[in-house]
Amino acid sequence: MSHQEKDSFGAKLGMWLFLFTEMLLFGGVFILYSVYLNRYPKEFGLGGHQLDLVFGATNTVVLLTSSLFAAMSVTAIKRGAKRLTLGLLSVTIGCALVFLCIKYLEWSAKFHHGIYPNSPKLIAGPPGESIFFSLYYLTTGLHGIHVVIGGILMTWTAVMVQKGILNSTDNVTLENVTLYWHLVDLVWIFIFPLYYLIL
Amino acid sequence: MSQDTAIGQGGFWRDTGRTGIGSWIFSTDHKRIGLMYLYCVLGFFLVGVSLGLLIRLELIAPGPTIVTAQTYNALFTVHGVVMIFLFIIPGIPASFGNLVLPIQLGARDVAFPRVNLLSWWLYAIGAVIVLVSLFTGGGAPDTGWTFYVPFSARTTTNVSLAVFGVFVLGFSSILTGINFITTIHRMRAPGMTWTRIPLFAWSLYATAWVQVLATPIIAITLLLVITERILGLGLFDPTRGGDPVMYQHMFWIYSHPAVYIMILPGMGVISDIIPVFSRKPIFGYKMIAFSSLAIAAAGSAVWGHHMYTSGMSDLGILVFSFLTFIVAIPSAIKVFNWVSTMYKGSISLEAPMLFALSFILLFSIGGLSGLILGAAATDIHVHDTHFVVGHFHYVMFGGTGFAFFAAAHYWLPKYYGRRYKEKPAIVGWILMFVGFNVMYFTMQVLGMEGMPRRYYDYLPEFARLNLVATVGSWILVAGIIIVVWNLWRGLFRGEPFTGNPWGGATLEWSIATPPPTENFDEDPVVTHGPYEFKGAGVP
Amino acid sequence: MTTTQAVDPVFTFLFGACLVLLVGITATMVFFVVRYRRSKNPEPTSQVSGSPLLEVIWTVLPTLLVMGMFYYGWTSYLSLRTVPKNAMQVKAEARMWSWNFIYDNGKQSGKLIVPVGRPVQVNLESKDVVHGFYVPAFKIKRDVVPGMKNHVWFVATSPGTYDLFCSQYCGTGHSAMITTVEALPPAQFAAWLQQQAAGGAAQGQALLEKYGCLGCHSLDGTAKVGPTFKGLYGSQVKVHRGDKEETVTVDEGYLRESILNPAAAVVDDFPAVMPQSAMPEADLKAVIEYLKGLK
Amino acid sequence: MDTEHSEHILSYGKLMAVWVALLVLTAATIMVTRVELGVWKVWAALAIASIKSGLVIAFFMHMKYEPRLFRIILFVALFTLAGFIGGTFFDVLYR
Ligand code: HEA
Ligand code: HEA
Ligand code: HEC
Ligand code: CUA
Ligand SMILES: [Cu+2]
Repeated sequence: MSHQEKDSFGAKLGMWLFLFTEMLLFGGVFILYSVYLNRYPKEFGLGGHQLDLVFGATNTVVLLTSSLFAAMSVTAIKRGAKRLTLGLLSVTIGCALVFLCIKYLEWSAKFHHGIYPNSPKLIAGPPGESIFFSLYYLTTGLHGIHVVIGGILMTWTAVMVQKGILNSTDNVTLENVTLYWHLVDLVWIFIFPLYYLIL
Repeated sequence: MSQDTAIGQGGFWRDTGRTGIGSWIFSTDHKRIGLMYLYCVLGFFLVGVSLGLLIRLELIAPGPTIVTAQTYNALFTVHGVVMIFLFIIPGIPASFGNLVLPIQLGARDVAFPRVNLLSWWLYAIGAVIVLVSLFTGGGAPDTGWTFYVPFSARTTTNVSLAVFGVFVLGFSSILTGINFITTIHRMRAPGMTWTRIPLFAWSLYATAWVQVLATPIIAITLLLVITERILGLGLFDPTRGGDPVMYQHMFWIYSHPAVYIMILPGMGVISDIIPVFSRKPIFGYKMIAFSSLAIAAAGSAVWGHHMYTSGMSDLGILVFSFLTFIVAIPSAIKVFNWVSTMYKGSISLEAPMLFALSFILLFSIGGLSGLILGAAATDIHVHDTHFVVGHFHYVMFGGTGFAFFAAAHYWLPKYYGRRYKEKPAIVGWILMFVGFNVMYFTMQVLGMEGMPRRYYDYLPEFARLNLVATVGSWILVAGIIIVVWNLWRGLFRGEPFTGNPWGGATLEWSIATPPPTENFDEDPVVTHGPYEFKGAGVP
Repeated sequence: MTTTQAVDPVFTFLFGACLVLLVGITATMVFFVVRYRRSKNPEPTSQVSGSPLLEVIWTVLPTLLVMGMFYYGWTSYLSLRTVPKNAMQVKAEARMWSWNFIYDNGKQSGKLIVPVGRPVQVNLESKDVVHGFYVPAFKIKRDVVPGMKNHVWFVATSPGTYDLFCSQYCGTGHSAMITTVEALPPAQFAAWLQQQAAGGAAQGQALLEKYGCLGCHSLDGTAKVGPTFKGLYGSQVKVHRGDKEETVTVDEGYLRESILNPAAAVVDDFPAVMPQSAMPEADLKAVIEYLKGLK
Repeated sequence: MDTEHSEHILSYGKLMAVWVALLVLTAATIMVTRVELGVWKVWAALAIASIKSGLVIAFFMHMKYEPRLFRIILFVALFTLAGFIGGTFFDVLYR
């Protein structure tokens, strides 16, 4: 009865395969980024300087911290500390919310300055600049969607931990969800320098 | 089971005690999911071929014949989208893969049965979205299945919805891939070592990797087409600094590897059928298994050969042309090994074998014409002509399509417990084979003479050959109708099919017909390779 | 060397090699099926399941063969890319769905007129979507990509008319986006090139060509993507204006509106695909005068 | 079938240490990119980002304690992505 006892190794393998698809999904955007950076270095530079380093850096710290808590929650559940697991998960989810709020502030500031996809200002500007901001919105938007999904999944697992469905012996679902969360972090680790720093 | 109207002879059809639609669309049994895929895929195949028939009818003579230019453009677009994304990509892996793979490995189901069901649902939802897009918004998309920008960004037809449907289908494909890789790693029965895995399973393994690693790129590309249309991102819009050729790169980064998603499972089917009907071990097992992986790997690096005329750099053409020729080598190895398997065998020409043998021939014609396309100088002339159309119908229909029918004749009786009649199958096969060549070989000649593809109307000098091709399509129709009707009738009302009449040595032939829901009463222990016919209960 | 001379031998070589392989494989297969069919060979007479030597052979030989194919294809491709020094320059403008060729002295033409024996470099520019410049007779093809500078070259060795197709799918009128290459003896070509467009009717037609109208409208009564111009003036046409159906008699005002604002009134049974055109007033007048005269 | 690997539980201390390292590296990238290094700052920033992601993958994502299969397939995926980017650049750099 191979499918009745849980194969946590198989579940993790499946999760990693899924993470690869996510990596390649963002990889597609990075292909475009690298090609257009190569073509419009000056305009990308100008665009990059209009992004707010403080927002970007804060969000980096927020995400790294949330990743830490997510990782600790796995340790906690394996050690059987249910309350602690729940606490750590809540902090992780909290970080996700903080991240989204900051992202919202950042985007609305840009919108305020007339910088949004297809805005008259971008259409009038040099071609590379509109490309830069389109890529910026695309990448951070796609990443933002992943943060939202990650947050929802995290909440769902927290409920399962609460109900005891996930516990010190059966916890591969929690592990997989945190893997997903770390991937979201990983992507941001690249977005941050590419958009906020090197230009 | 005395009533001869009963579907199947028991097994998984009956043993859960549940019937009715709910026991199917919410079932996590890999066999039921496989059959649901099979019906959908076959249904879409018939939709697709009907559209193909209309295309040929329009092209029977120059000038307007049955439809307008706009309708014609929608016809080949929908024909291409249906055939590629709804028929041939899920075709063999999702239907026969699901039916056969777990049993061949000695497992009771795939690794993630519920994900498997989700994958079918995504397929159904994606298909519905694609179909809805034909009748809503600005009408059926008219971009060709390649959705090239800037045209796809500015046409007023319902491209966004169609593309979104394809996006959903991509997820279905990814989930199937993840499932199969995990299944093959984790669910093999004791004794099923890597060198005892049947070659069909090996080919699914290679396919699954392509599905997992390449499909996300088409997902993001299609998302970009949608955002381009709705938000005006301008990433491919030359007036805003975008580069239309970058779209082509992203599209083909997926869509070339996708052609190996289409053909590898077909090759796996052939590798399983030829030894059985020759009663001889497959020649060069390891080379065939390895060449599947080699095709998957090398095939991921040759996408640029679709873009020789696009204005790509000459260095790019050099590299991509070189790699394209490299991919041909593992295919050649497979062909030589298949033919050698028959040497001194005991060859029985039953329907599955006939389809398998014609696969080798048709795939070779298609593949060799692929070499003409891979060489830079010659591709320039035949690119975007009916030569290319001929090439890909040879490999897709002559290859995968014929493999699909081979698999249907070989495996389906096992799952229904009834079989088709042999004579009509052979008559149908002959008509298909003849009609196929009349139509597509003629199209290759047309391409050499310079007739561009996606042409609603053409110059009088192409009229005669187009007429021949259209007549060929009618012969092909006749064949397909006979084959499908014979299968259908046979599976539901034909002679009982039990035991191991073909004499296969893979695990699916060692269990009851039709297989019970749990496949194996107790975990099998594998003691011999998949093609050791001696002592495998072969009559 | 002409482009055809560069490409044709590659075709011969590749087709030849493929034919040999195909015949070989098919013959072997048929021979095995006949020789070892079950009625004749009820039990397999061998159980070989591999042969390292054979497998190495049929890995190495195809590798050598395909490398040869690659190399030959590549070097010949290079001659398609190496434009001879003395090549004449012509600009090709592609738009949905017509071609316009512009010569160095400003002369424009809907057909590509070239001198025999002199290489021609065609510089490709697109006004809208991707098109493809394809002349089967010279075995050349190149996409016309908006925002990108592409070119092809060829040389016509004998006078004559050769088909020129749009090879890259570009919408409803794709298959109508065809014209011809006309190769004239050099003297005749020089004379043609110097000829100035005369006034009146010839000028009207030239304008229609220049603005790409003839990609969609014919002058001879056949309906293409749009209605024909022949006999248009003074005729009655059914149009819908927004949701309203109406019948109008074609007069100057209607023509003017149709050209400057095509979406305002769309002729029944035709798609609303006509692009807006920003013609200077003088050209517009000339076009309308010309259309009036088309009986 | 592969034998079940022994479950490894990471200590909180180790995770914290990784987190501190990540923060330090983040600060380092910001610093590196504020000085004028020309094109090198792109590569420096990417190198640091790679180290950071290496840490996340190895510890937060447990890769260090997983069987070899996981590392092999991760490599396959990264290699594929690199191939896609590299192949595209054969065109765009030499056009
Ligand atoms: C099932 C799908 C499938 C398969 C398997 C293939 C296989 C191959 N294809 Fe094809 N191809 C398509 C589907 C497929 N293709 C589609 C759909 C398109 C068009 C897309 C579009 O534009 O709409 C296309 C277009 C296409 C092009 C672009 C043409 C153009 O638009 O200009 C090229 C160019 O290189 C090409 C090459 C090849 C090659 C070299 C192979 C090789 O893998 C073939 C290898 C096989 C053999 C070589 C034959 C068997 C071996 C022997 C008989 C032994 C002897 C051989 C040797 C010694 C080498 N294909
Ligand atoms: C698997 C893939 C597949 C298959 C099987 C086919 C099958 C066919 N295709 Fe396919 N075709 C494509 C994939 C495929 N095609 C793709 C991807 C394109 C490119 C699209 C693009 O350019 O964007 C294309 C383009 C294409 C063109 C080029 C259009 C152009 O460029 O202008 C043409 C033209 O002849 C054509 C014709 C046909 C025909 C006649 C068939 C036939 O095989 C059909 C013959 C069979 C029948 C007609 C049987 C019908 C039977 C019934 C209806 C009755 C059944 C009844 C019962 C069961 C009771 N196709
Ligand atoms: C993309 C194709 C296309 C091009 C290019 C094009 N037209 Fe049209 N034209 C159409 C279509 C389709 C219609 C009918 C639908 C409509 O009225 O919009 C039309 C309608 C017209 C009409 C009204 C005809 C009638 O029967 O009432 C006139 C006049 C006209 N076009 C003139 C021109 C001129 C002058 C040009 C060049 C500047 C031009 N067109 C370019 C497609 C085109
Ligand atoms: Cu222009 Cu096709
Ligand atoms: Cu390809």
